[in-house]
Amino acid sequence: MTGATAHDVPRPRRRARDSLGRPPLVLLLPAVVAVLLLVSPLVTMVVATDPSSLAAAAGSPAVADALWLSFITSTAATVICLVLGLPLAWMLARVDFPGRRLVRSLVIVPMVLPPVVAGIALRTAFGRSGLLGEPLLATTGFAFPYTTWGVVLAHVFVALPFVVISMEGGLRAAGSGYDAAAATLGASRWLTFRRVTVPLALPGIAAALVLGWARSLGEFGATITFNGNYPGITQTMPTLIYVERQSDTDAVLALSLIMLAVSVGVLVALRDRWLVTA
Amino acid sequence: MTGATAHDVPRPRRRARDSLGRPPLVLLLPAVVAVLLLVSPLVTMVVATDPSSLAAAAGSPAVADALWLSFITSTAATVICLVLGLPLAWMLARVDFPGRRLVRSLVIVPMVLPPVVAGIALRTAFGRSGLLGEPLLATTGFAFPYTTWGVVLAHVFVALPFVVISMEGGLRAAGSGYDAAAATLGASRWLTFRRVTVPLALPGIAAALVLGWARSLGEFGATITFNGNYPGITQTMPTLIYVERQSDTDAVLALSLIMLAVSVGVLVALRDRWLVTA
Amino acid sequence: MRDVSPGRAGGLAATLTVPGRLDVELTAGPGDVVAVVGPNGAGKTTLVQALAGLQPAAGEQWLAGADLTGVPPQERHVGVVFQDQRLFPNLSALENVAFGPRARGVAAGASRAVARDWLDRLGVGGLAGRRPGELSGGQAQRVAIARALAADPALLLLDEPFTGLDVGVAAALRVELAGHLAGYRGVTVLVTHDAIDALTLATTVAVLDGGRLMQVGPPSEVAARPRTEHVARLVGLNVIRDGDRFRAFTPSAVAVSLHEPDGSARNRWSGTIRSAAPHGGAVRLQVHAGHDLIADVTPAATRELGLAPGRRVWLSVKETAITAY
Amino acid sequence: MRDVSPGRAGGLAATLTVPGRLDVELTAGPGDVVAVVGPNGAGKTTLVQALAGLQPAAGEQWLAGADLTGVPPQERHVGVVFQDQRLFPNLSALENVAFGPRARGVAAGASRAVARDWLDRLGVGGLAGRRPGELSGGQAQRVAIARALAADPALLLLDEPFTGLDVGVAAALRVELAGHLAGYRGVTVLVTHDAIDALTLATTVAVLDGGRLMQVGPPSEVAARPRTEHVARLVGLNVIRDGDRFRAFTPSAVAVSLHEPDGSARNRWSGTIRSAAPHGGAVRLQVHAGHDLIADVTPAATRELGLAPGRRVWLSVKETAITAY
Amino acid sequence: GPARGEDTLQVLAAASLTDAFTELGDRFEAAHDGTDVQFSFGSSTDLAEQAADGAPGSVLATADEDAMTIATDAGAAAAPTVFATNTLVIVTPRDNPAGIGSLRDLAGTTWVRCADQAPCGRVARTVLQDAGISATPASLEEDVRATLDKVVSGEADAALVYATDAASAGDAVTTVDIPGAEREQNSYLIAALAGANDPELARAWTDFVTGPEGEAVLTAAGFSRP
Ligand SMILES: Nc1ncnc2c1ncn2[C@@H]1O[C@H](COP(=O)(O)OP(=O)(O)OP(=O)(O)O)[C@@H](O)[C@H]1O
Ligand SMILES: Nc1ncnc2c1ncn2[C@@H]1O[C@H](COP(=O)(O)OP(=O)(O)OP(=O)(O)O)[C@@H](O)[C@H]1O
Ligand SMILES: [Mg+2]
Ligand SMILES: [Mg+2]
Repeated sequence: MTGATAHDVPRPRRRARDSLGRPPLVLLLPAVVAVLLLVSPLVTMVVATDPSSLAAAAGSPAVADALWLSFITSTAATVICLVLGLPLAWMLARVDFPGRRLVRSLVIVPMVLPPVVAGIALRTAFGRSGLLGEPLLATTGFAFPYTTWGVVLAHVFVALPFVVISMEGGLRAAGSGYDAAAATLGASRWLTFRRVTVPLALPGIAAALVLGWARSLGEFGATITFNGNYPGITQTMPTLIYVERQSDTDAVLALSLIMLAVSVGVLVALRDRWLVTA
Repeated sequence: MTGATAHDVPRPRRRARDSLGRPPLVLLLPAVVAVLLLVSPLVTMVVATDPSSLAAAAGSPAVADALWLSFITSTAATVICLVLGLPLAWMLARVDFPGRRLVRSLVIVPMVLPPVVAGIALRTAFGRSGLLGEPLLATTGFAFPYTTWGVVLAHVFVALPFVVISMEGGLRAAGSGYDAAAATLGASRWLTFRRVTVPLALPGIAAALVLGWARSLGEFGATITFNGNYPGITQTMPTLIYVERQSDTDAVLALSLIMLAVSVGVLVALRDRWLVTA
Repeated sequence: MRDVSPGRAGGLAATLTVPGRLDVELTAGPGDVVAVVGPNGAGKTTLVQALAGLQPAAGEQWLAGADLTGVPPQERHVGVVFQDQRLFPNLSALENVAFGPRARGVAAGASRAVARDWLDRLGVGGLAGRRPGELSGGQAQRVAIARALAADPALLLLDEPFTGLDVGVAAALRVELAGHLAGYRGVTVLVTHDAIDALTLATTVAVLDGGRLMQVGPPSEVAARPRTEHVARLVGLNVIRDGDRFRAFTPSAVAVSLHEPDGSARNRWSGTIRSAAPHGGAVRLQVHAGHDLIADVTPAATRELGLAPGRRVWLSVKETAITAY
Repeated sequence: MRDVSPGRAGGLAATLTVPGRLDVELTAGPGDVVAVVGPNGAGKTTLVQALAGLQPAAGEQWLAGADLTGVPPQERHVGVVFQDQRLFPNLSALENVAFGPRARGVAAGASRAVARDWLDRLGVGGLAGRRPGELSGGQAQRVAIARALAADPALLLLDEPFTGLDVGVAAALRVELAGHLAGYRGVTVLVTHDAIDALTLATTVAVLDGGRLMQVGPPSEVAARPRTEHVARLVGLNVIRDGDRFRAFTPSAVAVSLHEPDGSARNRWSGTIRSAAPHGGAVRLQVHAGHDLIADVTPAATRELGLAPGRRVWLSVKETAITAY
Repeated sequence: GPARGEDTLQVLAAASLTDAFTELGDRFEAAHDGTDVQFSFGSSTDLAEQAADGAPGSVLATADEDAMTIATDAGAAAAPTVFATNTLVIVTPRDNPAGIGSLRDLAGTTWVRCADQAPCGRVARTVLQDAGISATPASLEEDVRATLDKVVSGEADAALVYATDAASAGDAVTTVDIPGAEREQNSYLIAALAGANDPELARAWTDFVTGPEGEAVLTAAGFSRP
């Protein structure tokens, strides 16, 4: 039997450049407007920032602390969103259980909550005198509020719905035909999930995680309401910016720019490693 | 030639119940934890709400106004996100233009901004003395701040990145083979977009719009910073809740519950019409 | 369910119903190769999918003594070559084939060795590292066959496994598969549109039409006495239905003339030539004469009579050349 | 580009190179049907995709007087039947077929009428309202063909259009297609693994192997004097390469015996039977004797000599039965 | 809660006290060797609720009485004292483009004040009522800082804010005093928290804030004596 051709076929390095011709104006134009809309405030913000306050902010240890805490907590929250959210998204996309629609609606609800209300809701549940928090404190001595764990909890609560809904969209778009093929090969649902479902939905999953990370990085209302604003423990970049705003508007812009620069750096690095290949 | 079988084949009413067996514990467990995590604060919030304040809030005309304004502005923002965001997501997913990665990173940036900072950034651009807003005011007499248009602008700025990134994930997951097929049939990119690309990525697009709508419904910081808070014009539900919070904590829970109930109602109705079929 | 004994004993016994698409009762002993033939839309793929547990179907199913009714696909020990291949796009050819053994608990190294072996046997060992998107249609088809066989299933379901393969590969693969199936104690269900497959590989031929089994029997029996137009065409026989009896004759028994034949031959038809194509040493004419008939004539006769598509001709067959059943 | 005149005049002229996969120069006049044959992985689909503008390729391409080099697919007026179908899953069969006319500016009602007509001609008119996911493989294939034809292209690219079709439908479709192509002024490129297609539908056969054109010529010429093992197998000839000359003989010219034949016949080989299958009225043996050879014997001889797979036999051919070229 | 050294003083304070308290914190640390003063700034309501919920902290300082009541009702704080008051003023951008010289001039301009639910909004409403002004603002801001912000950023022609905010904005704004505004003052309250891990230190801080040094810093920031 002949199989491979005689000569070596080189693997293409990257996908071929799109060959379907120029994008039409009716799509190009709104896309450009969208970019301008999103970018112009950022540009004017940079213009409006006093360079000296930027230098001062960049050198401040409080800023370094807050930045670090922001990244730690957002990343932790994103990991938890992945661990909890992907299974839930999978259940919503692939398993036809009774009450699925209700669960999906319940999952969306926290998205609609203004952040401060999310903080209050978290307090009623996990606060030191909350319905679940009180027994937890009584039995283990641990309470979420005013701790870094509390910050992570608040971030997860706020970001998880975005992650789940977005991941579900990705899983549905990838289709379930390959799941069936894997099943006929004897793969358990868990193996199928790991080796087939997730890799195929990877672009959507990655996008969802970026959403979740960004949402949690910018999160402020729920965090400050639920956890207060303790430097080094619960003071993330957005809460630090809130405090600075009380005294120095210039500093706010400077801090925001620093936060932006670092986040964009992280995202670009991530994209290169994870998202473009997907 | 024989084609159809002689007997009529009934179209299946709904997709067959998933037949790949019970979901594994390793996925079921985290999914249940995720649901509990998201739902328990909502339940405890309901428990903590004073029924009499609920009745009072439900009857207040200020609440009705704010609720109405919230839905109007969020829906308008979602429509704009669709009109501007879908083309941009398509460009990012399908057109290999130079600087694509940079554009994608820039689009993500506003997600990372804490909402108040987003409001400040909008002000530096579109405020009455903003870089673009000042000439706009001088030439047309129109300014965004303190108007309902300003609220919509703030919502779009905050929600658009979520919508774009999530839609891009959906478009990528749907694959581009059908686009190629449409092109060979003579379809312009615009026709292909309408008839093939978008319908195939519909689950992802719908999920993205739900995200955008919910994000903009809960949006508060950017709105109040950019537009202030005036009943009937710029006072959305979240801003009403926030100012109410300074005087009457009970009312906050009641208002939040009302907002939740209405949003869930809308989402469930939407799901039935749009999302389950996709 | 009337008779499930073969299923209980080690083979397959199934009664499957998918409303409007399938309603069959199928049994096969261990080692049997059941060729399923039938026109497009007959329900062949539906049957395969139902046997695999992918298509919800009412009824019962027994395999090698175990009741498979309601058992999810991953616990059925089936191996499926899908009509649309469904190779995992994210895995290499090797990983695709190793997937089955891995899923059944074989160690990674051993699975890869098995996979490599199967890819070699199917002539695509050199493409082990490629993703499905980087394979040609026929190469992908071979990987799909390797994947199904490597899982070492108790029930092998092959949905048109030789489509898209070039003639040489298809012939070689038939030989390869025949060798494999000879030593195989499981049950094989082979969907095919090719008479050669049905005649050379199968122990039983099952003729499906409109979701129902029209005829089941050994290949020689079905080929000699087809009961559907589809099988007649498949094996290259002319079959005419006569009440509930059938009359069959070979294409070479058909005489072709330009004018109405003399004599009393009651078996004669007038019609238009729809196509003429070389067939073995002869030329095979397809003639539309009420129903479609085929006739083999010599190349010389074709030239002399000018037997080209569109030409009106008379066909006749001697009564002695006709088998009635 | 050496000769682009046919492309300039109204036909097709293309020089296409995809590194490592394709390097061909192809010309065809208006109305020509080019059958592209070749083993799996030869580059047939790559050629089709390059002609359609979907596969980036270096080189030039002219069609009906227009330079297509670098022109995006939607402006090429091609019609493609993809090897993997690619019917739009969100549209009904009718909408799929009406898509092409619509895209070319035909009014909605007229497009649907055209689509309905094509579906009827392909025997799937009754399935117009179904989504591709609700069609069988062969039904979907027919819709895919209808979709490509309904677009009324200047260049028709058919990548294995008859795969998955049952024999009756395939035969009918060949007739239908032949009728359509007879009145068609565009160029058709037909990828096939079936000799019948190449011989009955094509005006030119192009033999592709390893990305290069090995032989181009009229079907009868290519069939009579194949220059690749693949085509030899395709048309059922034995071809032996002898330096840069070829020696061909038909399977019926091969004598099979169990013992070494007497006499001085210099054309004799010993080998093992790999398969035996009915072929026309004869039984076709595949014998592995260094290279693969085929021999046709009578069913009677098969029985008498016990010619079953695994048996060692001697093959011989008289020198007079051999064509050398 | 967060583990703190014995000499750490945790102060929960209204956001409007950020500048004054940060300064006082530095001075307190200098005067009490080895003591570390940590602040958690936020909205008075948030902080009071957090104190009531048992948030770590020794002292709570709120920008109004209602918020402090939340903490005292919950038993988290006791015996609050008023340590500063604040008077309403008009601020305009430095060049005062709308030419505002009194409350009367607000009509027809784009001006802002706090929402009625916020402490500064209650004061502003009373002051406007007393002066018989019915001009509608462009916005009812969520807090006084946001109100000031609108003028600083040039988004409003005028705003009603506290004298302390006007002072903190420095050159960026022009301040116009409101006659009779001192009758409607806003009170800042301070109280040691029941959960303080070092009550002595908490008392030292409240004494320090209400003492002469506190008075000096607070007055410099624009606050009045109660
Ligand atoms: N999802 C579906 N919903 C409704 N009808 C369907 C669906 N899938 C297939 N069918 C119909 O069921 C019948 C049997 O389809 P099946 O795919 O089993 O045919 P098949 O015998 O495999 O045909 P082919 O030779 O074309 O592959 C066909 O008429 C087909 O149109
Ligand atoms: N995306 C790709 N990247 C690299 N190599 C590829 C890619 N796609 C196809 N090939 C290789 O290019 C060669 C030609 O492939 P092509 O699909 O054109 O073959 P084909 O003649 O159509 O074969 P078949 O009869 O199996 O459909 C094959 O060896 C194949 O493995
Ligand atoms: Mg099928
Ligand atoms: Mg191909």
